[in-house]
Amino acid sequence: MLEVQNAKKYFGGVKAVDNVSIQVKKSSITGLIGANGAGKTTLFNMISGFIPLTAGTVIYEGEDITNQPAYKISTKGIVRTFQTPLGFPRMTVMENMLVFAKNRNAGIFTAIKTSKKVTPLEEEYIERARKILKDVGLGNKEDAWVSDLSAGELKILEFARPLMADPHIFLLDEPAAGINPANLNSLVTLIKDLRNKGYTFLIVDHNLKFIMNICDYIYVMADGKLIFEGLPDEVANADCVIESYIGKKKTEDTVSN
Amino acid sequence: MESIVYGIVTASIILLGSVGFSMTLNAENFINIAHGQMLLLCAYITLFLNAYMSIVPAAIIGILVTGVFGVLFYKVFYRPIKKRGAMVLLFTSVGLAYVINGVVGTIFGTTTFAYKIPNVKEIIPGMTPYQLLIIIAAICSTLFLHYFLTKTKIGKAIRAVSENSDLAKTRGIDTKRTSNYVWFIASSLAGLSGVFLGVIGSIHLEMGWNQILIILAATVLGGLGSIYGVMAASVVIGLSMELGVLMIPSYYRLAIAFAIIIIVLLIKPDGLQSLWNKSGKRVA
Amino acid sequence: MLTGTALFLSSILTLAAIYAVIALALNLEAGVDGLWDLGVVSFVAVGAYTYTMLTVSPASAGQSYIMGFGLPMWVGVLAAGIAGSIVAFLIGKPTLKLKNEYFLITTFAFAEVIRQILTNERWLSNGVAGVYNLAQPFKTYFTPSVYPYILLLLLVIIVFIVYVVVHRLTYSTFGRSLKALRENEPLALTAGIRPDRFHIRAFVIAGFFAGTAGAFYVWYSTVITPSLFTSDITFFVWMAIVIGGLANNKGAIVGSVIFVLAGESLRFLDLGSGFAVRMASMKIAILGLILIAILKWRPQGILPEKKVKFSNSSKNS
Amino acid sequence: MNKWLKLTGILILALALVISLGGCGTTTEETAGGDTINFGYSSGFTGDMAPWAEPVVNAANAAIDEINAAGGILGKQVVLYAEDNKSGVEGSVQAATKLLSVNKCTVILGPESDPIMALQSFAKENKIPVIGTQCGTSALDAIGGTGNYLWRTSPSDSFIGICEANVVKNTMGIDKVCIMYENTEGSTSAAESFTHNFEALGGTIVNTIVMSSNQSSYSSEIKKAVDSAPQLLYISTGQVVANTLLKEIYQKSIEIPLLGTTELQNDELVAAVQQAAVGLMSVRVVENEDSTGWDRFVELYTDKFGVAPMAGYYQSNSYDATIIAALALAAAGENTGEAIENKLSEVANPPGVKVGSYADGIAELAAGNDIDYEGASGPCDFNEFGNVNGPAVAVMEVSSDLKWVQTQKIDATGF
Repeated sequence: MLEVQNAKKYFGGVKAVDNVSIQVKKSSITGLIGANGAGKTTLFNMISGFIPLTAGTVIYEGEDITNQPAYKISTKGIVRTFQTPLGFPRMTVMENMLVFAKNRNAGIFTAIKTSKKVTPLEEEYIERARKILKDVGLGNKEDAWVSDLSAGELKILEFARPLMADPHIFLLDEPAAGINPANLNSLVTLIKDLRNKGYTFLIVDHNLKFIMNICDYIYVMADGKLIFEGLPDEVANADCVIESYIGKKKTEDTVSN
Repeated sequence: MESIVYGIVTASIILLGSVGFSMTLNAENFINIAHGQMLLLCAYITLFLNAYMSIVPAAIIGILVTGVFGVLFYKVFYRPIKKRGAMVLLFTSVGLAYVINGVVGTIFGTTTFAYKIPNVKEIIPGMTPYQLLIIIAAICSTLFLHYFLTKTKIGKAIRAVSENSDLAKTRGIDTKRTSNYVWFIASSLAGLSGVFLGVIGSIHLEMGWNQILIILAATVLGGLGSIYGVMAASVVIGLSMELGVLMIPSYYRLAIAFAIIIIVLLIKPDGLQSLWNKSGKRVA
Repeated sequence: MLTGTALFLSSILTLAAIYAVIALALNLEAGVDGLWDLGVVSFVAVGAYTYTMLTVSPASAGQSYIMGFGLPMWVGVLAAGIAGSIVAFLIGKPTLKLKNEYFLITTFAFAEVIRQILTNERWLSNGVAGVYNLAQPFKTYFTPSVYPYILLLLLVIIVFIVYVVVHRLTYSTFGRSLKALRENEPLALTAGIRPDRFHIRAFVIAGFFAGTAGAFYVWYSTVITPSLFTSDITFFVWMAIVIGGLANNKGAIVGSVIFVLAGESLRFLDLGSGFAVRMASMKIAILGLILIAILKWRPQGILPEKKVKFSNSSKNS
Repeated sequence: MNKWLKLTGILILALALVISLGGCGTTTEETAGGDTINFGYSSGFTGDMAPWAEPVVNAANAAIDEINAAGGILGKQVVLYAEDNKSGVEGSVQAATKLLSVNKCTVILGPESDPIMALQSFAKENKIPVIGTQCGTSALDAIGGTGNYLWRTSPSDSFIGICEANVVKNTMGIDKVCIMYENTEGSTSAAESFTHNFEALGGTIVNTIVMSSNQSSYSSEIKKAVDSAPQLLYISTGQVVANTLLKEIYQKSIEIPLLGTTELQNDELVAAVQQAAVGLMSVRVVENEDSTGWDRFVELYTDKFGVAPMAGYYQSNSYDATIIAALALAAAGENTGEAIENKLSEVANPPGVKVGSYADGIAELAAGNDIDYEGASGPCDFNEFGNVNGPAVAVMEVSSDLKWVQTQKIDATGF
């Protein structure tokens, strides 16, 4: 479904991503792990069109989408989330949902001519948004400012928003970061549910346990290179992973504390 | 050749006004429009003192008093609303600029003034001792700031605060104290610049407004808060104004400066600092 | 006293209405969309000059300006708007990719360059001397003593129209996309919103209304000179929308009225002509204090941005 | 939508109310006089013209005090309302509206070039004479005068230009002049007038350098000027630019003679630039025979404010305008703008008994005589367009002890 071939990204002399190839199969949950600075997010940014590739190709459903602008890639059904979910803070939850509805190119002149606050088309989207919000458990927050939501609610909204646009594949950047264990479980359920409905996931995370628990297939990156790939069990037991990833993580933790 | 000298003099005047502005922008993350009025304030305080003493002690006292005013204004007007974001701070500083300008106008009236200083002749074409002094002051204040911010303990603290004030707080840096230093130094430098403007030209109520625009332009052109960027920007603006006048009618002097700013920013959207600072991170 | 005050009041309200039109335009680009445009006066200037050049009679001896077609006023107003849009497009196309402060200073620089050109190019618009004694709309139908009220009425209607248009835009899908870009551009990208296209649209629409405001400004002053179009207008309108409440269209109008009223009502603070000059300075200080006070106690403006609710939308529409 | 309809309805109603109030006002306005006679003064207290503001308002107040000391006009005291026109068009409209409608002034004194041009239709429609006291713009040369409600007591740039050109070309015998002017309305108008007249007299303008306002240095501009090898530099700028410019010219030891516009003829400039002002020349309009008007005014003003007035600050023009308006009102015997308008020419122009003060004027008027006011700034005789010309010009120069002194007087009737 989504294929990255020999992707490279150099910042000046630094090889942030060096010749990485990955594959995401339809209706799968694919994980991507690695220490800070391993190049995961850079890879993510390249897939979603936020930064250009130095070399390599990104193929989505047989179409070459390399270096297409982000807004274009997202309209193809590839949605991504961000490490720190902010949403659109000074907009309500409902507005946040509606931004992702597909009618956003409604003309300016139509808008000027329309005296109704809500058009019939929007009515449909509002209904849809309500249903989604209800499903994810934000049904009572429709009119809240997003800036007033709790961190957990923000995370959930992060998932709910893209559902408005019928995405095919989610690119999740650290979904488990900053989430308490209880919420984490519901998150796992949510992702698995969505996968069962036919959605595809590519997940970047630190949290090994979370990744192992949820993913069908895992890629491991270190220093911009792909160092291992395989099923969760294989990854858990691979020496190079433990050495490079877990080892590094420990030193990092001590440094930052 | 003479034009280059003129350009350097003009650049020094812009630079002197901009370094302090750049410092507050860097440390407090907002555009302090009242900075221009600090120039005015010091020029008038010095003018007042100049009636009783000679210009040098008058200027020194004036500059120190202006520095204190800067800290005071920060404490009274800016710090209480710091949490409310750059926009509110910016327009509060506009309000403060009106207040300073209005109060000075009420006290001194609207006519133009000048310091009691001797007239001087040029020592080389385009430069009198006064202008030489301005160039020296501009270079010294830049060097001083560079040294202060990178070498001294309090300077390092200021930089830490400007990069991440929450983190700096947790590391035990007294952010209130560093802010006081920032405002004192920035306002004093503004004051110095105001006195020099009065020395080479005259003292009048519009001087603050006139200066803040070119200061803002130089700072943004330099790349927001980068001291080297501001230096480069001042030189670019100064030289382009003076050399431009050779080719284009002189009434477009100001337009040339702004045209250069437009062109540079369209080519280098992060200002001049991006020329040597690839990562886009601010330095000093 | 009362009638005289009413006349004066109507005159300054007319001015407030003109600023309100510019403020509404700026509010769309700066409040709803998050563009830090410090050059909004350039649209006003170009609009005003386009209007004047199209509607006046040809240049007489001692004057020099282009065109002078003597076209009807309404053609001039429309042309002013279009000229504003064109300038907005030309400025916006290269500059909209710049970030906040850089955009701010570039638009400011453009406004200065445009004013310098209007100041110095004599053949274009009669230079600093400007063009005098310009006509006002429907003037001939009313006696001079009533006319100020007619002009005010006309401008109130115009403000109302602009308000309706900007209001509808703000709460349309288009406006929502602009808000999304303002709040979180990367996230808006993932919603498939194309920033350059939306920004330029907002900019051009703002240019249109600010351009027409230029024509109204000429109605008010009956004179056009480059010195009318300093950045004072930009700062003024910015303060109006910040005081009124960024991204609130009613706030833009309220802010303009309050700011003009605050400034002008200080004229009634009278200590006699001997102190008049010093008082003028003191009034500036008072105005500054008012601005600081409003920002301190109402940092979101007098009318903060409204929450858009759909929960009982069927009843509300 | 209903809400909007309601809102519009309310707005229109409110406006209708205001209009009807205003409509009533117009009927009462003509007769409303009150216990005082109100004069308005509109000038730039803030902005570019601010340096002139205090001196001119002071001068008008000096005149008002004199009028009131002489018993006021028609037995009523005169009150001066001074408003800030912010040195611009927009402020001028506001200030004039306030003076007219709130303060019920019957005459507006003071506005500068741009501000007075904005009042062209305002003055005529509201029948309120506007007398500029510090505007030189040649745009006003042919649109004022009786029935047009625009006047000025400061000489037009066109007239000053003729005088300056004559002085430079014929008296000084100079052929090559370089012009340096600031690109503001006032300065441009003066420079253009000089250029036009100097060339008409056969002189050559070797270069014209236009300067932007508020620059910290004009070195490049000065260099350009000097390179054109003129015999004289003609300088037309505001105070602020003049300060910087003169200092720099001095610093460069440039020995070319300098002629400044009348506006530069003031003591603040000399005090500010000191030695750099020595030798700066300037032309001003004076009486032909030895008139006491100026000297009397100097004494009066100095007594009151502790400093001497200067020609470049237009104080005498401001003073004269106030006195003329008061005399016109007294002559008309009626406190309306229209009445003043119709008498302005009459009291200021010959024929009539020459009077030099308000007290003399009303005495002669009471005696039934026609009067001809001779003021502090000159004879103050309006031509058909409401402009004043002078019979003679004095060439002023800054002496080495930093004083403005009159070096010669030239008969201007032939210009």
